[in-house]
Order: sequence, then C-alpha cells, then structure tokens
Amino acid sequence: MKFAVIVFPGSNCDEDMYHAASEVLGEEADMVWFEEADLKKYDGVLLPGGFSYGDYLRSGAIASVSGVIEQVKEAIKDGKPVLGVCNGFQVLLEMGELPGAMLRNKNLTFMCHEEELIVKNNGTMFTAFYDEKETISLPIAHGEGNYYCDNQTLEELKRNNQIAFTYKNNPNGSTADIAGITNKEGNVLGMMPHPERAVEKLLGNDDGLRIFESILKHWRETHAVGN
Amino acid sequence: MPLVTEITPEKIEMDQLYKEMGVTDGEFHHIKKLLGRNPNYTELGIFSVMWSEHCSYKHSKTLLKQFPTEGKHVLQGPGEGAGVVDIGDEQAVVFKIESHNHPSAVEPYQGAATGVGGILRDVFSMGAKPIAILNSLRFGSLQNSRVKYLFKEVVHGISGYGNCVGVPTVGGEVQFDDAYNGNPLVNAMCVGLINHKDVQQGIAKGVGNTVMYAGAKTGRDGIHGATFASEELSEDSESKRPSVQVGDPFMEKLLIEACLDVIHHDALVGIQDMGAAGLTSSASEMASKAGTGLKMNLDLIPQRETGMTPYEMMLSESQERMLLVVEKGREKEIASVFERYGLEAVAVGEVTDDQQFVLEHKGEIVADVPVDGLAEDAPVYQPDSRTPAYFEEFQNQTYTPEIRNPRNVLRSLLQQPTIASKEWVYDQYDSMVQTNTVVRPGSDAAVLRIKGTDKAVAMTTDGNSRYIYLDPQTGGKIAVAEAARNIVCSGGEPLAITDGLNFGSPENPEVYWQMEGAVKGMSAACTSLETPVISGNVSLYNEAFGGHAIYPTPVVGMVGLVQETAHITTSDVKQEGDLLYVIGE
Amino acid sequence: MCKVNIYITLKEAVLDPQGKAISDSLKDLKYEGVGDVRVGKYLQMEMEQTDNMEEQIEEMCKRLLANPVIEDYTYTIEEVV
Amino acid sequence: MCKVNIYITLKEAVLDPQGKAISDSLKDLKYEGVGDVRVGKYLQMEMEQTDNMEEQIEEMCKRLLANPVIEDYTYTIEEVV
Ligand SMILES: Nc1ncnc2c1ncn2[C@@H]1O[C@H](COP(=O)(O)OP(=O)(O)O)[C@@H](O)[C@H]1O
Repeated sequence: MKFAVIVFPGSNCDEDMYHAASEVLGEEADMVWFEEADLKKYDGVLLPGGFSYGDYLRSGAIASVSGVIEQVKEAIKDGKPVLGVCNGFQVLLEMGELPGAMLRNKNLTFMCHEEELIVKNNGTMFTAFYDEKETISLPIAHGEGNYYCDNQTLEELKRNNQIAFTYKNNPNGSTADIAGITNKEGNVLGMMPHPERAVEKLLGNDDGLRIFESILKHWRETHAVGN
Repeated sequence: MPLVTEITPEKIEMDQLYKEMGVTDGEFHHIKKLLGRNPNYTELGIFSVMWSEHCSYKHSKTLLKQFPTEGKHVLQGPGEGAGVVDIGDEQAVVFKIESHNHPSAVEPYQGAATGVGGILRDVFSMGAKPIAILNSLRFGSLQNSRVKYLFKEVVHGISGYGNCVGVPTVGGEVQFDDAYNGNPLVNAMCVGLINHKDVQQGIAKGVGNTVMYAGAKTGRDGIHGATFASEELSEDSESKRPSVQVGDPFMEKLLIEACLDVIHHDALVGIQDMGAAGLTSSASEMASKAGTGLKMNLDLIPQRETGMTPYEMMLSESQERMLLVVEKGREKEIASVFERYGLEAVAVGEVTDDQQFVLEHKGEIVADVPVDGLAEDAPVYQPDSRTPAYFEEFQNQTYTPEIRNPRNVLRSLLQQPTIASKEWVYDQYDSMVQTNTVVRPGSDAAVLRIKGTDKAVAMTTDGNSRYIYLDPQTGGKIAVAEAARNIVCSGGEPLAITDGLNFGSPENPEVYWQMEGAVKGMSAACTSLETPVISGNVSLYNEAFGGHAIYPTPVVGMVGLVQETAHITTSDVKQEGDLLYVIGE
Repeated sequence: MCKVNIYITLKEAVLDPQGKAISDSLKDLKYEGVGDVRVGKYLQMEMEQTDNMEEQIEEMCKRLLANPVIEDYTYTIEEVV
Repeated sequence: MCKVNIYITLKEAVLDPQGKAISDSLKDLKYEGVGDVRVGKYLQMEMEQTDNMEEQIEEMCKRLLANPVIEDYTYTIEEVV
C-alpha cells in the first residue's frame, strides 16, 4: 500500500507520520509538499499534525483552502482512506469533509500527555483491529481540540455511527467527549489524539499502530478481489 | 529617538549622547582612537551594541577563560553559534543555552518565545537539526500577582513558540524565590543533531563573495535590545517597551527547513543567525572570524517599515533572519532554495579584503569601521572583587535543623512551589513531537533515541542558586555534579556542558566575587568529571528596582550519551516489593 | 484604497471559554458590574475599491475568514485617501 | 445595562505574522486588490452603567485586556435596554 503524507508549510508531525507508515508499518510512503502533490499515485492520504500556516486565523483554516485540497477531496470521493490527525483533523473540519468545528481547550492552554480513549466504533476501516468499547491510550498534544457541534449534528453522528473514539476523561471540553469521528461513508477519520506517536514500545506505547494496521488490512481485503 | 540621523558627531561628543547608548567616556575615547575621528550616530550605535556586555562579554571574558573547553569528544568549543560534541558513527550533538531575562520581564510571552527562537537559530545555523528544547526558569514568589502573570505568560510563550516549530520541549527546571521578584530568569537551551560533515561556520570567507540576507523583513523591533539586556531594570524599562520583538514560529519553521536544505548546497560558504544586535553582530563577526572585511548596501535590506534609518536597520532585532555568504555568481541558486519555502533571500553586500565594515545607504557611506575594532578590540574589564559579609557569617554558622514532626515537615516541603510537581508547566509543552522522546519531562533527565541507531542522548538543566549564593564555589561544583548525576541516573555518560551565567551587576564587587567563585567551582567540577564547557551565555545586571540583585544563578545544561537504549532508566517506582537503596555518603 | 473592518464573533450558542476567563478575572480585580464577555476577532484589511467589493468580502468571509459553523461576521468599509 | 465594544489592535510598528499569513492566503485565492491585513481582538462586554464607566474601561484595558507594550485599544459604549 502506498501512503501520501501531505506536508503543508508548518506541518510538524509529517515526519512522524511518515515514520509510522513506512518504517514501523513497513509500507510505502512519501512526504509530499502540498504544492507538488499528485495524489492519484497513492492508495491512502495522511494529513499530519502540526501548525499548518502557524495556526493563524483558525487552526487548519488556511490549509483548508490551499492548492492541494481539491485533490484531497477527489481522493475522498474515490473512497480512499484519509486519516487526519490533530491539525489534519482540523483541516478536514475546515474543509467541511467532517462536521463540526474546533474551539480552544476549555482551560485555554495547550496540553500534551496520554489520554485514555474508548473505541466507540470498531467497524470502520481505521479501527478493525480494536475491540468494541476497548480502552486504549494515545498521546494528545493540542491547544484547540475542543470539538464542537450542535445537537442536530451530534444526533446524526450517533445515528450514523460516526463517532470512532471518545475520551474517558474529557480533557478539553469536547462535545460528547468526542476524540475522533468519521464521515458518513466511513473512509475519512479525523482525530485529535496522535496514533503515529504510539507505534513503538520503546517510546512507551504502541496502541496507535493498530489504526495503521487496520487501514492496511482493509486495503488488502478490498484489493485482493481485483488480483 | 526621532531624527537620529540629524545628530552630528560633534554634538554626540559635546552633549555626551553616547552615554544614552550605554557607552562610557573611556569607551568613547577608545572608539575615537580606533577610527581616528569622531563616530557618527550609526557608527556609535554599532559600537554600543557590539561593546555591550551581551555581545562583548567585557566583564566576564577573563572568567570564561578559566573553563575547560577541550576534551576527547569536543569537535567545536565556544566561539561559534553553538558547541559540537561527537557521539560516534560520524554523528554529533550541537547545543547551547541562552538567556532572555530582560525581554521576558517586560513582555513575558514574546520575551520567552523569542528566546526560544533565538537559541534554535544558534543551533540550526550550525547545520544541525534541532531535536530538543529545555529551559531553566526562576521567578519570584507566586503570592505576587505580577509574578504569577509573568510565570504564566513565560510558559505560554515557550510553549507557543516551541510547539509550533515542532521541536519537543523535553525538560527544564523552575525555582521560585523572592530574590527574583522583579527580575525573572528565562534561559532556553536547544540540542541539535548533526552529521560531522555538515557542520557549518559563521564565516565570511572569499573576497568578492556575496553576502545574502534570508528570512523575515527588518522592522524597528528591539532596537537597543542588546544594550537593554545589559542594563539594570528600572522604572524606565517600562518606557523602553516598544523595543520588544515579536516572534513568528511559523516563519522559523520554514527557515529551519530551508537552512537545513541550503547547507548541502556547495555554493554556501558561511551562515550565521542574526541574534542580539542583529545585522551588526552577525555581519561583523562573520568578517572578523575570516579576517576579511564586509560591505553592505542597506537599501537592499528587506524592510517591513518605511523610512528606516541606517541606525535602525543595523540595530534592529527583528526575529527569524539569517545572514549567508555565498559564492559570487551563484546567488540565484541559493535564493531558489529559500523560495521553495516561501522565503526571501537577497544579496545585500560582498566580502572585501580591507578588514573594514562598510555600510552604504542612499548613495552615501554611512559607516566605515574596522571589523576587529568591533569584535577583538572590544574593551575588557577586570572588575573588583570583595567577599561579602554574609559569606563569613554563613561560614561560621553552626545551625542544625531540628525535626520534631517529620510528617509535617515533609508535607510543607512538598508544598513549596519549587519542590512541587511542575506538571502544570510541562503539560503545556509538546514533549513528544519528532517521536524520539523515550523519557519525557518529569524524570531526572530527558532521553531521546536517535533514529537509525540504538543510541540515545540524555539531557538536563540544573542549578541551585541558594547553594551558590551561600557558597559560590561549592555551589558551582554542586550544579555540575547534579547535572551529571541526572545524566548517569538516566543511563547516560556525561559528555559536556553549556552554561548560562545569570548574575547581578559585575560592577558590584560582591557580585563579581560570586561570579569568580561560581566559575571556579564549575570549572573544577567540569575538569574532574571530564565534561568540558562547549558553549554558554552570560546575562549580567539582573537587578530589579532598587538594586536588589538576584541570587547568583549559573545554570548548567548537560548532554550525555546513552550507548544502548536498553540502558535507559527512569526515576519512577516500578513495583511493589522492590527494594530501595541509598548510595553515596 | 479602502479599509475594510471585519468583525468576527462566536455564535451565541457556542461557549466562549476565553470570554469567561476574562470576565472572571475582571470580577476578581473588583470591577463591579461586569457581566458576560465574548471574544471575537477584528480584522483590518486594506483593499482596492472595486464594483463588486461587498460581494468579494462576503465571499472571503464565508470561504476563509469566518467559520460558519461557529462564527458570525459583519463588516464596514471605509474609504481612505 | 450597556454593551461595551472593545477593539484591540497591534501597534503599527509591531510585526503581525498572523495578518501576513491571512493576506497571503487571500492573494493565493485570487482576491485581487487585497493589501495588508492586521488582526486584532474584538471584545463584547456587558457592563452595568456607572458614572465613571469610561475611566473603569480605560483601566481594565490597560491592566488586563490590552498589552500596552504592543497593543492599542479603542472602545465604544452602547446602551442596551
Ligand atoms: N558562559 C559561557 N561559557 C562558555 N562559553 C560562552 C559563555 N558565554 C558565551 N560563550 C560563548 O561565547 C560565544 C559567543 O556567545 P554569544 O554572543 O552569546 O553567541 P550569539 O552570537 O549566538 O549570541 C558562543 O560561542 C558562546 O558559546
């Protein structure tokens, strides 16, 4: 499987995402500079964390109107898996590919530590290797991770089983403890916690690896048919 | 300072206007002798920043010479942007600590943020990829609402900048004491990783080569910041506030990437960041190190504001700027590297052979001074030293504390902000980005693995200013030894240190005595532990309103090598039933 | 040349932790009579005058400057000479 | 009850990286004629009417709301019924 890690000016978890996909998962991956991307060549798109455009205006806002976005939309339409982590999640929200918006953490400060998450939906192409309701631990690192949506949107998210992860002890004020959501079609996952930071035992935690493994499993299954 | 260009050299001398720039009578006459004439306003401004304590180390140079600076692992000692230490496999670590005390006292968020930005540039201008940031902070009593505000904003500033540039902040220390009520200390350390062959020098070699300017435009930021950093804080500092510079970590991130890209370009001859005293110090130091001269046309300097005078441009401390020397005729190749990151790099001058620093503006020569006059010929003072009365008193003390209720004593100790958990601070730092952090903040030392090897590096900042106040020499030894223990406890072998010397006014003989003692003690410990000093920083005149000097506060930043990741040890208790040992005296 | 003043505010239904923190600390500082505080953005933009200026500004606000999920915006245009 | 509108802007000489990023992005999006953008804060504060209201607001701005080192402020007071 071949991943594209999109690099915006100011992305800073791009190398970490690349490391997880290529060196740890062992699949092919490229870091592609947003202006030079040709996403047709890739089977999956990874939108990394960081501070694209310095998080100026609103996090993810400026990246969400940049040149590469049309291609990301295309990839989504084609049903390719698209994973947005942290700033990548914010970009997907700003693009309107996922519902809702991010507000500043309720305590107004940046926070960086591990949080326990509950796997709400293990039926997605990103979460197949988790058990339903399993508690896992992933690092968070954000100042604007307070997920907001109105009641109607929340009802819809629930009805369509779009909530992938919730926080066990909501750290930032997110609506309904939401830590990660998918689109209706299930091929886009946006999440604030960083799975790519939790793929090696040496760094204390590899709970995040199964997200990458799940994507790969799904890809193998859907592509085995054609072979 | 309106219409500064109007002031004539004669008037500067007659009205002793040089004093406003922090230049003494003696120094002014020395400048006149060097030039063979009176300096004009721009020239005087250039001398004033280059001869400020911050740039010239005029009150500390003789002490710094005592530090052991050589060792089997040292590839580059003090003298460049940062020191370089071998860690095997053709790899090295690059590190340095730098203070931003006075700017942080005035505008804590930006002061701390730009402190981080500055130390990052010192490291990546060596060609190294910044892999970690640490800090060492001192504040007054948290009962004081101004102190609380400063503390909160300094931490926000460090996290705001460090998190955005994507370099993990992995460690540091915070202490609180009334001695810092009006004068907080903000020291930031950066550690970088480099391959031996990539080590750069800030040097203006090759007569005829082109001087290029890269990064952010120049504005009227921080003008006189460098001399400001060397003056005691007074009520007056409030009115100097416009000189505070604003950081742009987004730009810095792009600048890091562009610079780490451009160092592989064979057209690059030298590179240096514009730190304190901006264009003036970077340009003149690069020429001085090469034994060349340098000529710049100020009309070519990218400017953010209109109508800037030569004086303003030369003294501006706008952030996120670099100076490069490039093979003549190959400027476009270099510019195109920066362009890819949306950055500007333009030719602004050339290397000359006459050892003069020459500036042209609107068709006129506005400064023409000898390069060595700014750097090597800067004044050096040998301040008076006197043992303070408190020291004798302390030496004669026989007090031993009596503990009646250990439980209460322990509890009240744990409640001291200095001892209590610093999680509130480090939770705000992204300590994991770059996915190398094996041991995060909260342990003895932070440990980062080096991808592609089984090695790791351990790093820590330490210094207990109360010990040093009571007995500078012993306290100095303790600071180095504590850092070394932290490294060893984490599984590493101590390699070298960087030191941040924060003191009051060296012109106060009792303060100078503290400096002497601390340096002596630190040197002794560094020699016996074989951890040479490879870089450092001096911040003097840390005295708040009314001349209350801070505690003498040298801080030690140490880096060690962990041979195998299996050696990494953390400080937390592992499981019930494990035995506890006390080792040592 | 015009100066466009754009005011971006959080929608009423959206909680504003920053506004709340400011209001609380004003009350701590004993400013009596201070109630709710809401924090928004104030953008000052230079722009050359064109015929469809308002249309353009509306579009900028919707596409980039404000996030319609959480924010409202208003603007004024001043001519500068 | 009054509504106090407070506008906090960066002093002219102070670098505004955020404004620059926004202006660049608008230009990328082909909004011709967009020049400099400066980003400030817009605070809406409820406050009970008092005699020395302006004095109080001035003080709040200086002490807490604006950072006089790098920011300027202006405000308007609307009466609300
Ligand atoms: N306390 C110190 N101990 C050892 N070296 C020092 C000390 N202070 C400064 N230096 C060295 O002197 C050189 C110049 O320092 P400095 O002017 O602070 O650097 P910069 O030009 O980056 O601001 C550096 O190489 C620095 O490492």
